[in-house]
Amino acid sequence: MEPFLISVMIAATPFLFAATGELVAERSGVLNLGLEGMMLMGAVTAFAATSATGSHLLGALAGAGAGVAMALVFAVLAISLMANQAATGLALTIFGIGASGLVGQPFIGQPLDSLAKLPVWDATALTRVITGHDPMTYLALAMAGGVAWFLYRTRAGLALRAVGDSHGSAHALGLPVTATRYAAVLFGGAMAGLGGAYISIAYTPMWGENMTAGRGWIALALVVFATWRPGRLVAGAYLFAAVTQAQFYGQALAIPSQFLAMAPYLATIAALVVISRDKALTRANAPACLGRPFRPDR
Amino acid sequence: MIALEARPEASRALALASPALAIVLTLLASAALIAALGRDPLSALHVYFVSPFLDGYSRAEILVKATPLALMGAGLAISFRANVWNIGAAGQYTLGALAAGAVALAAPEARSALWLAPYLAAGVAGGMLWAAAPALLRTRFGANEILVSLMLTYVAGLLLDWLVRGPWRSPLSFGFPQSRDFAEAFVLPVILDGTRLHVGAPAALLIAAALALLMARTLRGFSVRVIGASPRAGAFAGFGESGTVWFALLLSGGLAGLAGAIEVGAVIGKIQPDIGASAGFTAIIVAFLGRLNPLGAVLGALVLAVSVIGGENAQILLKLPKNVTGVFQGMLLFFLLACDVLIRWRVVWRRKGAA
Amino acid sequence: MTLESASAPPGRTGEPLLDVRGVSKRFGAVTAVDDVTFSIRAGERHALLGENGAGKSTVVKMIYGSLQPTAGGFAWRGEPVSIASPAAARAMGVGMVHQHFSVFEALTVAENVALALPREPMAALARRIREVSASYGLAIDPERSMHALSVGEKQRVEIIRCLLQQPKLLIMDEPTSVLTPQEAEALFVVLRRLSDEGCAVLYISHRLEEVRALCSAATILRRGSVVARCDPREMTARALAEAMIGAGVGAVERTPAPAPGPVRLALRGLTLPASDPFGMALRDVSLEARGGEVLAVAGVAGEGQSELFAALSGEARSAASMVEIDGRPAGALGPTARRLLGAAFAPEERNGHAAVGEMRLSENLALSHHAVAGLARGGALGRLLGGWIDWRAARAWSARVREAFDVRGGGEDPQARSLSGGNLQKFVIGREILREPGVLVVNQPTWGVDAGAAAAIRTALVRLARAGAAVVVVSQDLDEIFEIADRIAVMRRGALAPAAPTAEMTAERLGVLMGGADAAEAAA
Amino acid sequence: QELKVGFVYVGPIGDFGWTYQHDQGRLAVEQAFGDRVETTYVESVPEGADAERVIRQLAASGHGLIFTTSFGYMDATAKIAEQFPDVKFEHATGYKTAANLAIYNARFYEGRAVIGTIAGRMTRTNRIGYIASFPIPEVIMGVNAATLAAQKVNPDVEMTVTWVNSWYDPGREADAAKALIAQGIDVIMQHTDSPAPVQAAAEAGALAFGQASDMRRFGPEAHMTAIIDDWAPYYVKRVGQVLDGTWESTNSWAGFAEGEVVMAPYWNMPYEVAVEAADLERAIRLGRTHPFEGPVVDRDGAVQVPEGETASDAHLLSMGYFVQGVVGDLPK
Ligand SMILES: Nc1ncnc2c1ncn2[C@@H]1O[C@H](COP(=O)(O)OP(=O)(O)OP(=O)(O)O)[C@@H](O)[C@H]1O
Ligand SMILES: Nc1ncnc2c1ncn2[C@@H]1O[C@H](COP(=O)(O)OP(=O)(O)OP(=O)(O)O)[C@@H](O)[C@H]1O
Ligand SMILES: [Mg+2]
Ligand SMILES: [Mg+2]
Repeated sequence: MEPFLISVMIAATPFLFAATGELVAERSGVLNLGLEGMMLMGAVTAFAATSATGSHLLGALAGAGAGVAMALVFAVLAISLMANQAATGLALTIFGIGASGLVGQPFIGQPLDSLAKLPVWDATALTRVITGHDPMTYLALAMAGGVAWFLYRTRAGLALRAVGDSHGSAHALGLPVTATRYAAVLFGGAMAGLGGAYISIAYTPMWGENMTAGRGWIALALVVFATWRPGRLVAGAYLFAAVTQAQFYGQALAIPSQFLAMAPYLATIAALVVISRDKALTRANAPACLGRPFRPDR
Repeated sequence: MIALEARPEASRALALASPALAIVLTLLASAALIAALGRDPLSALHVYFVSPFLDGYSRAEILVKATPLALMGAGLAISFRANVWNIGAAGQYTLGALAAGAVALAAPEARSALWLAPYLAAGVAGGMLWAAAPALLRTRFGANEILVSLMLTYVAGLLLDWLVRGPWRSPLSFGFPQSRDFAEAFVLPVILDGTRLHVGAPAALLIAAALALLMARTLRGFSVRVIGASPRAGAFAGFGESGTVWFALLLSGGLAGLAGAIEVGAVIGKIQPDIGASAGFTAIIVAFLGRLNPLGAVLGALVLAVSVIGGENAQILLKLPKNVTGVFQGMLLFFLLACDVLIRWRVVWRRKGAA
Repeated sequence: MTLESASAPPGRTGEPLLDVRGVSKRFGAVTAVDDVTFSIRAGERHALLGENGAGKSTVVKMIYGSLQPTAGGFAWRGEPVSIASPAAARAMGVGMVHQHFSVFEALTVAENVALALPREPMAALARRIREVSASYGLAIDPERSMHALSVGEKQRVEIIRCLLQQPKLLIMDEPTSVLTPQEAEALFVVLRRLSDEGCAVLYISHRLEEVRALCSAATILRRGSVVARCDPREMTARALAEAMIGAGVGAVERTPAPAPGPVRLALRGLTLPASDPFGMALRDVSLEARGGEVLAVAGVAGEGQSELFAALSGEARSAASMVEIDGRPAGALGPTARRLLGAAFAPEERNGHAAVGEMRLSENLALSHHAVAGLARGGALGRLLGGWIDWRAARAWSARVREAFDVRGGGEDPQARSLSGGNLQKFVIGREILREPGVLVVNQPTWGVDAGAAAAIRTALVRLARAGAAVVVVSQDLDEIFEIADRIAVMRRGALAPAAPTAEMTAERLGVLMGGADAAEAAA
Repeated sequence: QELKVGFVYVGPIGDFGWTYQHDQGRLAVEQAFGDRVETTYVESVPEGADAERVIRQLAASGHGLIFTTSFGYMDATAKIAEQFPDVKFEHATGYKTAANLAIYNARFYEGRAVIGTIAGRMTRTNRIGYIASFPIPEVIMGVNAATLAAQKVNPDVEMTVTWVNSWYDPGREADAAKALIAQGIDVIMQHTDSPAPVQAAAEAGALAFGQASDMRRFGPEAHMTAIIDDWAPYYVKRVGQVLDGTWESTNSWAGFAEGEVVMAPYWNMPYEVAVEAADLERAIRLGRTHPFEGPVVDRDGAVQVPEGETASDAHLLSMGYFVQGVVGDLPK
């Protein structure tokens, strides 16, 4: 059980990063389907920077920076030019897969030291599970907590929620709708970049094309699953990671491995249905302006 | 400074011109990229965009490649018009191929071309079945169809994998994952000797034209447009939103299924682990390239097919890596989306201060 | 009638507060505001009048910094200022209550207020909200969620938000269109008290009686330009309206109600749960509308009228027997089937409900006429595709509507969004009336529509009724109700009080029915 | 006259596994023949409808020798070979041949037997883990070869197979490795492309073997050896034969003897174990022994290869059973 839980903690981390960032972007009213592309660019850039500088810190920062750069492209198109957000996000993913492959060519087959782990506190089973991971695992949790604090305890967070709830009203009150959305989308990009960086410098420290293998899409699903609440997002990320990990512990059963591998996807659908059934829950938390472009008259 | 100013009415001329402008801008940007990679941009553009047209076989291949893209893109165009975000055409394609494949594998002795009818119908039904799940979950529970259809794509891929490695594996394949070859009856007729151009290509064009007519002239098409623009106005008009969601998903799913059936029937001839389902994602670009118009999607499919074949030629003739093609497609979509702003907005030059 | 010259504003007190100096605003080719000049003094209650699209909202949005003038500028206490943003306006002392509320449904009252104020701990802010709401009689609980409030309460939040900033100038854009008479009275008390305290009020309303009762000065706009300045107290409402429109305003033609005809629309114990978690459930609603009469459903916004409209139009279904059209059970039918029974509907919201902005007028005509005007023909494709649409016929119909109802603007067949609100409203109502339906249900037929257009619409409604149709008008506008209704029923909390003849109703009684017990107390 | 040699790859050359190794072979051809050859590759060519066009395009654009490097290209290669009789084709891992269509493969199972021996010696828990991609004969044969070899040196050993349903997904491969280790397995082998399992093993203190190339740098303290796919000798040989006109259609299934399957240096094991492994390697190379010498008994107890016989190539190439001692699902 312990190793299972430990691997759940690790497997949940990239989801936590990417989904927390996406949650902030969506709370401001912007749907960015380009997580996968941003994560891949984050992964390749973080790998390159870490192997060039030897510093995982710089690598993670570079990964975040790459995510921001990708998010900026998205923001210009989807916010300033009011392009359809779903289509722009898909374009970002297609672009990110190609561009990361192109950029990553020289790094194939290169090893990298894994991000160092913190010491384990060997007191109880619980401490053994939750301690002893690398700093990014905790950073991801802290970011989710920080986002919760930001959204519900700070004025800027309030303004961000207001912008996602009604951009017209926010503009009439003089809240900077466009700037807020840019900031939220760029933050989402940084977090997706960190999620990708985690994969290429900590989870499996190497670079390979398309190595995020669809995790960005799962992160998107988690945001809806969490009904845009950071607390539920953390729970959802661990839950999804647990279902994913469980298939490797369930292979002794005589079930075709393909069916085990379907489980996380089917579980996501089931969770979505359960969540969506409760209209009040969705309605109270879903940003009312999600996906709708806004252009202030001046 | 440059500013945008609303047009009182969307410009019809620019609605047509914007994809062309986007293609031109993509050409310029990819020429710059190719130059940055140290290749001659002019010859690269020649390889990308001219070489696919230079011989009859390649021209036919453009159509072969474009056929499933056009079928799926036309369906998705309508679905997106209805504000129904079916991202799972790849899964529906797979199910279409599997359902059609089930028919073909059940009739190993089939001779008569009449068999094509149940074969294609099964393909359509398979795609519809897979699209029915997001339709049901959205209309019944409000579950987001983007995520449901996407998750089901993974499930479809695994289902195919299981079938082709388990129950459907051919006894003659030495354990390799592929089904028996389909009987002759299920192979769609080739219409141009010496090429792979099959009847699916003109059929796709006809279907797209019919869909364009449907959108422009029928009440059903009108209802899709109204609901896509405003579900409340649709309800007022008496067009049920659920009905439109079902229509959009079943139509796009059915067409994806048909594309899958045609592709495995016409050019693969059996079920194997890779049946080209990723075209379901490319078809999303195709739909946007075609300005969410079914006939536009045909053009979009041709552009994409040219870029894929051009990309292969670029690898062969110029040794440009495949990822360049991905970057190229991403940029094409970026520019397309950026240019669309011109349809509803006018770019004006304003003096500072007078903003 | 006395229109003063621009140089000699009448009877003003206090220091000059705001000077609007030659302000213009262009939106692309449209000049919404053209060289507008006027000034407001401290403590003054100043009206800004004009027909739909005259530019009133645009002027005040520029004063509040959410739009920037194309030319001209402002002076504040004699000093030229540029108002770069709403924050700058607020810092200067300008507060504004918008025509379309600027509230956030997902947030609490306190959070809604906090967003307009400088940073302040929530607890302290909640305390201040309670203080202000107590001292001005604007009862509101800061902890409540915005979406749970009635429209009147939402407006209170907007006002409290302004008051907490201790404004020198309070702008109100059509504040009373959503209030009961009692609520409106309470608002006037607040506004009078504010101006006594030295705060100027810039007031926009289409209800000219209200303006005459409240304001001491008025600036009248027509097509973006100032055409007159006057003291509204010295003028009749009719004279004000004529100044706005520049021509005689036709009064509503109202022939006396004929003998009651047969029941054409009936609701029998209509009960419907709210479809939206934030909506209102309908409780045992019964009503009979007879041929020949105009039946008004009065009520404050958000008391279930939208739900009632949906249940009547077929957008929401009920048990078959709960709705009857010409004696036939219709509760389980959709809008199209109800239209085929001879009913017609015009919703409140023109953009996105009654009409689709991006579509042409002919297409918008087809929205409600696809089944009833012979636009869609069966053909071989049968039911699946709904038949072929005859777009030529749709264009012809739409041209007839435009001609009959004087719908101006656009070219041959313009997109709906290029029409002004009033013109689109005329199209939306005209589209239904021209069909000569047996039953017509309209929701807020003249909301935000100027006097001229409103009179035309109301006349057409009465005329349709007199021709034998049952016309149900859902409205919050009491003037309108008294002007055209033969009987009035009041909607409150999802229930409908029995209809009473208009002659037996007074505005006060209606107000009490609309506001329930609390309003009765307030009025007492 | 320079010879144009085309390669069709199923993955990106950046997969660091199957395709990467083929591309290393291509580079070796360039190295070996310099100006006399020009090589071309097309990567990530789907095994569906696109393959035929790409292969044809290579043939039509003057390539004299074309290597198609995945099983799924078999039918397309055969079809184009028929249309271009003057072009020579080489298809990897398939079974259709023609006068201008040769087939080739590598006897990776020889390497599997070597790592099975090492694993049998090195495991302390008597449990070995196998991260497997897909249930095809190639993979099944590898599992069985390793299991039989391990059981020879350690009869108590048990082989646990985990399917990841992918040739390449570092995250899943690492997760699978961790799950195996968590279940008490202390030696990991893999038939997937990424070095993630080696990394995971290193991190968990388990032992592991690399795949396709020497992966020692990804886990120096865990990596014992690797089965290297070295296509260079074959490619160089075949290109040379085309250049000097001696190319013939053949069916090549080469292993240790031809240098196509190579063991990476031995690390992290006692000297005696390394010697035993090297001895087995030599014995196989010299044909003195075979990983599938009878008796081979499958999990159901059926004798698949009788005592005293050796499995035929045809038997190996269609292997669809697990031998006794293998734990894990196998589709029928
Ligand atoms: N953002 C905009 N873009 C283009 N035109 C606009 C815009 N806002 C307003 N207009 C135009 O400016 C004119 C003035 O509009 P405004 O909203 O100020 O009128 P109003 O006097 O407030 O009307 P109402 O009584 O209907 O509220 C209208 O004719 C409208 O067409
Ligand atoms: N963003 C915009 N882009 C283009 N035209 C606009 C815009 N905003 C307003 N308009 C024009 O201004 C007209 C009136 O604007 P406004 O919002 O004041 O409507 P209104 O008459 O007050 O109606 P409503 O009561 O529905 O708001 C619209 O019908 C439209 O033609
Ligand atoms: Mg206005
Ligand atoms: Mg208005």
